[in-house]
Amino acid sequence: MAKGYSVFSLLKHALKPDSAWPQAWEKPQPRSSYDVVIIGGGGHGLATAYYLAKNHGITNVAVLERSYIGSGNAGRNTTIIRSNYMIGGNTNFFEFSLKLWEGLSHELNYNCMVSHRGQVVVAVSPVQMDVFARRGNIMRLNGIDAELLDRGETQKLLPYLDYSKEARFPVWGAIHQPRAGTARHDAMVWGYARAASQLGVHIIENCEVTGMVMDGNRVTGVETTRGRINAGKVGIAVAGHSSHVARMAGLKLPVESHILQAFVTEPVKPIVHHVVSWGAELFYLSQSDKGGLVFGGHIDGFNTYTQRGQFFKIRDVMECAVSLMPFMSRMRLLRHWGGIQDMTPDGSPFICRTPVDKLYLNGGWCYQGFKATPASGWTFAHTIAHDAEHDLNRDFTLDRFEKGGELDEFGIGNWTYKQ
Amino acid sequence: MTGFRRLDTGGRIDRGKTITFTYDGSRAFGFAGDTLASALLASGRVLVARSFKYHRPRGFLSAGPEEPNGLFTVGDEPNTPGTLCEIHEGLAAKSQNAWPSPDFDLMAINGLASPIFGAGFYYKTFMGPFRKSWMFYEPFIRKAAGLGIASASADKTRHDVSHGFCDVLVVGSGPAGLAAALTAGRAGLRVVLAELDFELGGSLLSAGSEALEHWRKEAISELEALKNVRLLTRAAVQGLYDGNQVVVQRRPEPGQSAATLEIIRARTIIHAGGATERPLVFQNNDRPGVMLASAVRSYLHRHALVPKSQAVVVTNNDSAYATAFDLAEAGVAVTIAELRAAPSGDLLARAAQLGIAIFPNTGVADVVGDKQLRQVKLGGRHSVTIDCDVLAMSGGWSPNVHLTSHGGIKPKFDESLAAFLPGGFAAGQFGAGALMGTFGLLASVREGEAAGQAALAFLGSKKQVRPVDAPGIREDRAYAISPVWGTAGPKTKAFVDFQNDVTAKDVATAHQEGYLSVEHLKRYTTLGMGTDQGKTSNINALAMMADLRGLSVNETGTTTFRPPYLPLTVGAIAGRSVGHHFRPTRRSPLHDWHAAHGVTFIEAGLWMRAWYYDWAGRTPEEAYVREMELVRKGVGLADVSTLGKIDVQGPDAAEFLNRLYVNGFAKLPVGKARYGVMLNDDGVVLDDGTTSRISDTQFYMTTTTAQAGEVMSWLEYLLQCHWPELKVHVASLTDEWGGMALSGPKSREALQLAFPEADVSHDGLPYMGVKDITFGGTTVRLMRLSFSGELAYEIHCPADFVIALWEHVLKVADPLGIKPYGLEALASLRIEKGHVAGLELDHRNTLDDLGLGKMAAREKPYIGKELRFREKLQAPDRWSLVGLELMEPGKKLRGGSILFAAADEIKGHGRGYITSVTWSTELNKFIALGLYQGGLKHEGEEIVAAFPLKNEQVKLKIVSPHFIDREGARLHA
Amino acid sequence: MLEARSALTTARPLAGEGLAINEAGDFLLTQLAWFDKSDEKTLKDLLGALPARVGQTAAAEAGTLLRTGPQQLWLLQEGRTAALPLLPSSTLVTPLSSSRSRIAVAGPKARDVLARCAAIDFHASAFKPGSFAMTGIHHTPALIHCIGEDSFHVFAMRTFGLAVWEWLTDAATGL
Amino acid sequence: MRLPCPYCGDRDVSEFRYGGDASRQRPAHGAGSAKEWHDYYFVFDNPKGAHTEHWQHVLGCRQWFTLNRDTARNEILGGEE
Repeated sequence: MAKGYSVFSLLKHALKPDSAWPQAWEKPQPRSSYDVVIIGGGGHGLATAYYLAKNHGITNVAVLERSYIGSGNAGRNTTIIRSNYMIGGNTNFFEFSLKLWEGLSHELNYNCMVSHRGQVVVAVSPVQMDVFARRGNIMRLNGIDAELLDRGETQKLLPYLDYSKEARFPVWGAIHQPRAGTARHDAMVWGYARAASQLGVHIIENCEVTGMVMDGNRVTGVETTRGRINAGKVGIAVAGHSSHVARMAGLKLPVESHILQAFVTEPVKPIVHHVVSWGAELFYLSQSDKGGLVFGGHIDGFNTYTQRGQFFKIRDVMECAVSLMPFMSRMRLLRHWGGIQDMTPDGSPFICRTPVDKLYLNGGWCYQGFKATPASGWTFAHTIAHDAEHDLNRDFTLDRFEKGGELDEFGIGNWTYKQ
Repeated sequence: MTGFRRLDTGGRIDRGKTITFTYDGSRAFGFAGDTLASALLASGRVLVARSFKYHRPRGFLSAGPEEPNGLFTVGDEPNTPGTLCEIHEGLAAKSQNAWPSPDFDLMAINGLASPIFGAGFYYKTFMGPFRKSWMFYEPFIRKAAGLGIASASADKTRHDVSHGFCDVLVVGSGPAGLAAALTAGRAGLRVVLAELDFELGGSLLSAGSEALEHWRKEAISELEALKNVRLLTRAAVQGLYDGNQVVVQRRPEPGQSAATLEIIRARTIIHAGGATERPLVFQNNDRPGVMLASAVRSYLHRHALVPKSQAVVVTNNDSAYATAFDLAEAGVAVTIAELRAAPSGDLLARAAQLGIAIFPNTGVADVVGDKQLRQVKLGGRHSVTIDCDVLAMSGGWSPNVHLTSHGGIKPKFDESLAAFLPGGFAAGQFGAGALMGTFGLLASVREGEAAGQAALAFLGSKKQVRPVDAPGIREDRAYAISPVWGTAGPKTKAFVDFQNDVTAKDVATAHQEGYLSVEHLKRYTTLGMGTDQGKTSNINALAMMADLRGLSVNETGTTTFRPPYLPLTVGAIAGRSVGHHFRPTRRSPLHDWHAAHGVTFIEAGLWMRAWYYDWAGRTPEEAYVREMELVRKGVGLADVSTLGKIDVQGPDAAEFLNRLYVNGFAKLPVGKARYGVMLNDDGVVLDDGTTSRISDTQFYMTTTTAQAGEVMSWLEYLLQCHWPELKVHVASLTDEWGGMALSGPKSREALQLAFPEADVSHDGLPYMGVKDITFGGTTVRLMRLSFSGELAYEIHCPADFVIALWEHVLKVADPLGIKPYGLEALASLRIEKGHVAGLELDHRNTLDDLGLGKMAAREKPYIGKELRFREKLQAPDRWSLVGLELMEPGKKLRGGSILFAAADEIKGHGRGYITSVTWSTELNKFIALGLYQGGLKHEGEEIVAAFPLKNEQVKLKIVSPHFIDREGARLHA
Repeated sequence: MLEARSALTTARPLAGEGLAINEAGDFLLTQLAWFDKSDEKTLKDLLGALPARVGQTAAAEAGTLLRTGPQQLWLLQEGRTAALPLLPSSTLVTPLSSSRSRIAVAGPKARDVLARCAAIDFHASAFKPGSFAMTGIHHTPALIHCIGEDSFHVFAMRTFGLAVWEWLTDAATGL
Repeated sequence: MRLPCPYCGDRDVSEFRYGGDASRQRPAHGAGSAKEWHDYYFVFDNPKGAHTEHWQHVLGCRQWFTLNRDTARNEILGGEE
């Protein structure tokens, strides 16, 4: 039966009810060794494996996932994609990622529902309008779409915000990136898994890495709950558990794990047609295609590996929701959950070699792991294949702090819980 | 129309109080004690909604919070379950997701295309033919999705949040909950009993037994008499959080709107939240009239509603026999389809007594009736078709382990009970009753009492407590179950999740396509993602997946249970912290004066600051120029009370400041102030401000307004965590002292007029001099500091007297033309002088970037010294502070512009950017501060500022940031 | 003499059924701090009393002493004319009279109103006259002092005084 | 979550400010190489388990204190002054 996904293949299967669709991705037993082992079956790990096979012809690759693929942050985020970055090392990386997102459904033959509905970040003071102007100008100077909106234009685009005298932080205007938007997170994970599997990559679920096999300062394999697996090269892509896994190779990282909570309401008819973010406090919201309003805010602010947050922070986010969009007050929350964010002192990630030979690190994603997934996979695959950073991720190195090369995107200062 | 009819007697309703409401615009009636569900059923209406995806006709499945189908828009709130909505005069309920009406819904055609619309269909299509084709399909899909319609208008409902504390919180008021509350209450502990329903009693309310009703009334009246016990009805325990903290949503009385959320910290918690009945999965099990057996029993005993004449009960466990018996006793012809060989105990004999026919090893093969159940086709050992008005089904019971799982303790599957039980409890938490798989009433009472005793022991209460007397029933009926996880094979129309239209076939599809984990199953099929969050669907579906994978249900595990237990409005959680009250407003002690004298305020962080004054102009642009001219030529007065102010006292105060600031403070003479910059440990600028020495062991430190809180905690952190050997105390004075800046060539004259007795001459109060005087009965601190670059002073005094002092200065200096000036002018004056402020101190810039490298002491160690010299922080091409003059008069100079060398191509990241812009009254042109690659090495060069957002480019010249009075003559006048 | 002005000049007192919220503005507040145990002993001898633990108060001839930290206390004097008592040279003195707005919340509903404003156990058995709690009201630091069976003084930060007043009176409308 | 302030007793976590990993050895003032300050300031154990950390009761008595907490379960393992 048809392996490719399309409306025609759908019709063929509908007409023959008992015809079976093939497995989306194979479930092989792990081999004893691979050229490359990727630890972590989230979006970044699977994308890396796909681009290793697609761009570099390296297909003797295994992705080891301790639970089910997409069980970490890939399955627990607010699905926003954007490329409004201002700092040298970040701008082109995130724009390259957004470009990959644009063609991803075609690339993977899997509908990732990439919705370019636009993101609007609302400014609450004249000073903030200047800060947004600098960001917008840098975007335009790098061929990225951006426009500055005054209060009137913002109200036309987002009529449901609070423009009344009651508003504690009045709307002064906004910066708008029309190409930004949302994508279906699970579809991206399953899409990359299916495409990588079709190219020969082994995706091994329920296989937790418990230790590194070392030969002097070189990694030669990993110990797992399903036995030892040797590897020519090992890539770490476990986000919130970066410190936990890196420690197995004797490495300490500039990373602290924090809880970032996300929320979804009951499904209602379309009411919010953009991704809306706020300048008064970190708050962002969009409406999923099923009708639920998906939103989130700042991290809880202390180290934790629990995927559950504190109620005072939930209240903060709800207060932001209602104060920015008064109609949200009557929306019923169905569910709130948390992802473990690998926060870094300057808010920017690591895609780089490590002091341990043949061991590579992809982590430090703070809030922006989801939108970075395609470019992260692309550049991490390049870094592993060539044992050298790609031009796009040359600034994302572990030693940047020693050299004073922080990439402080938001100018908040160097405490991980202030990011 | 078959379905239900109201009995003449019985039920927990007040037949004397008829209530009228409207349903889809037409008038409808019920009694006090009816829910929207029971009132609609009483009026013969069984079809009340259309399903989410296939728009199939649907009726009520349950009588409680687990209801997946009967959702209504009540007032302007969509998705309100009819089973929880108590009717009241004036209630306006509307059906949802059907057009023109549930009875006749045009969208029902979706059902025809269901073979295509199976699980995950939208992942396989809507991708072509172009890269961005999804943007064409998406609007249609979004319009079809969503249940209710949400109004975009502001919600005026008043919500409030309160904080509660107690010794013992009991969740649920069934037999176990009441027994636990009695035990703890009798010991005099502070008890809170939270019940979701509008009546206490849980399963007792539909037990239909005088003896149990007597026991329930006795227990409740004793609890009501105990002052240390709080009984909360309409109280849903929505979430369990770390530290034995729960969130309880108190629904309002019917007809009222104000709801409160109570955050309760309980020293111990007794979970007695009961269990929810599971449906069975068979072809067309979603037809209106097919309901949970316990729901049918509840409608009978609570609302005096019975099936018109005939009912069929299909079950795989003993509990549904109670429903069959009660219906028979109420005159309904009952048939039982028993999926097992036989029930246990005396149930067969009792059924025979009541003339109930039983078909063993038999289930439901199909249901006849499109918009409403008319017949049931039984299959298995017996194949027979039976006319009936209601089909009551029971697939067993699932304990409500949501709350006990919120804390990260996964539930465990008990094979014999075919149910997930709590996987354990955090310290100080206990469980009792149906939640623990104890389905007998007597056993629940005993277990509830034992849990109460355990809580007393945990709290160390030595009180002897009277035992709870048992209810007057002989003994519990047995509960046995042999789960048959759905008799349907991969037939298309056997529903697992009623609300999201997920069928048994979808579970099979997910398995076949490799979406094996329960989380993949849920996300691929949208199982359990509706407003009921899978309360009646998750266990059936994952048990089916376990069968298909050949694993035990325990190995398969459950999806993660997440708060809230029931859908909870965002407004209920936000409470009163919205709109004007979103964040507290911080006001200067001079606020009231400004408000009365033609000021326009502007938000600055939490502060409300005086932005500009009417005397100077109607707009900020117009006003700040005049205010600047006033200060440059005459004398102006500005409110600087928002500055961070810190009292630093102790024998080691000088050493402490020496460690903080890059420049030396140890030898600062008493009566002098010094401008200081402090770095973070990483060598980047943290904050700046002037610090004055008041005595040998006391300093008066000021910080920027924005960083005051940050710096205060930083000082306390260093002293208490790392340098306890330093004898220093710090105390915030930001609220204690108010302050004003008296600036301009005539400022000394004005100061002399204000304080005739004080020597404020050039020598009496030299540049950076500080002098405390007594004036008008209070201390006044005169400081010769200048932020504007003019001859200027700051006058600080205790906040109580700052308005009086401000008015005094304005009055005596009136002949000199003194007027107030605001934040905009304050900022412009400091730009002309080249002083850095908030926009330049943004944690990316080093001392050298800001042209302050010379301030740093060579030998003396200071915080950040070691990391300040990191390679890239000392690179020659770093972006550092420059002054900029606009070379093209008439053009606009904008903050946020990107700077390029004249020869550069205008693209990429440029060589810097503009931080602050102002019109310069002195130079009669627009000027700005900015950061530029290589900084003042390029002084005199012409460069370009690009603002592509408005397609603008202007020519600028790089100059020293000290635009005016570079030698500081005015300061030292 | 310069006229003193409160941050709550524009605040309207609330006189509801079972609840009264008014400004109790006439007081003098001074923070006294020390370094080691001997300093503390000397201060205690001079004042005649000194609360042993943080959160406790003590009556002294000079006024009410509230122990606000391991090495510091508040001297609270009613009225505006009282003078500072004789103090040891080792005691650090920081006048704070202008730094707080004092709001009186009294009546049978006082504890319910406060329960809507701070995450503190205001049950009669847990918060008795003579004790105080330093906590947060509407994201701002506040000291709540129980001075009678159902009578409290809330010391709000002066610059947040009106905001805390509005927050308290708004909470009262719900009851 | 409730934190045990050594002076005010158990209070909601919302009354506190986090000060990060307290097991890191801060070099003495004026001492320590750039490498030692880098390792102190930028690199973390970030354990999944027992973690010693600084907290300040910023809305209350403003005292900083050290706390042991299990980061895998948010369980307070005991505090110290």
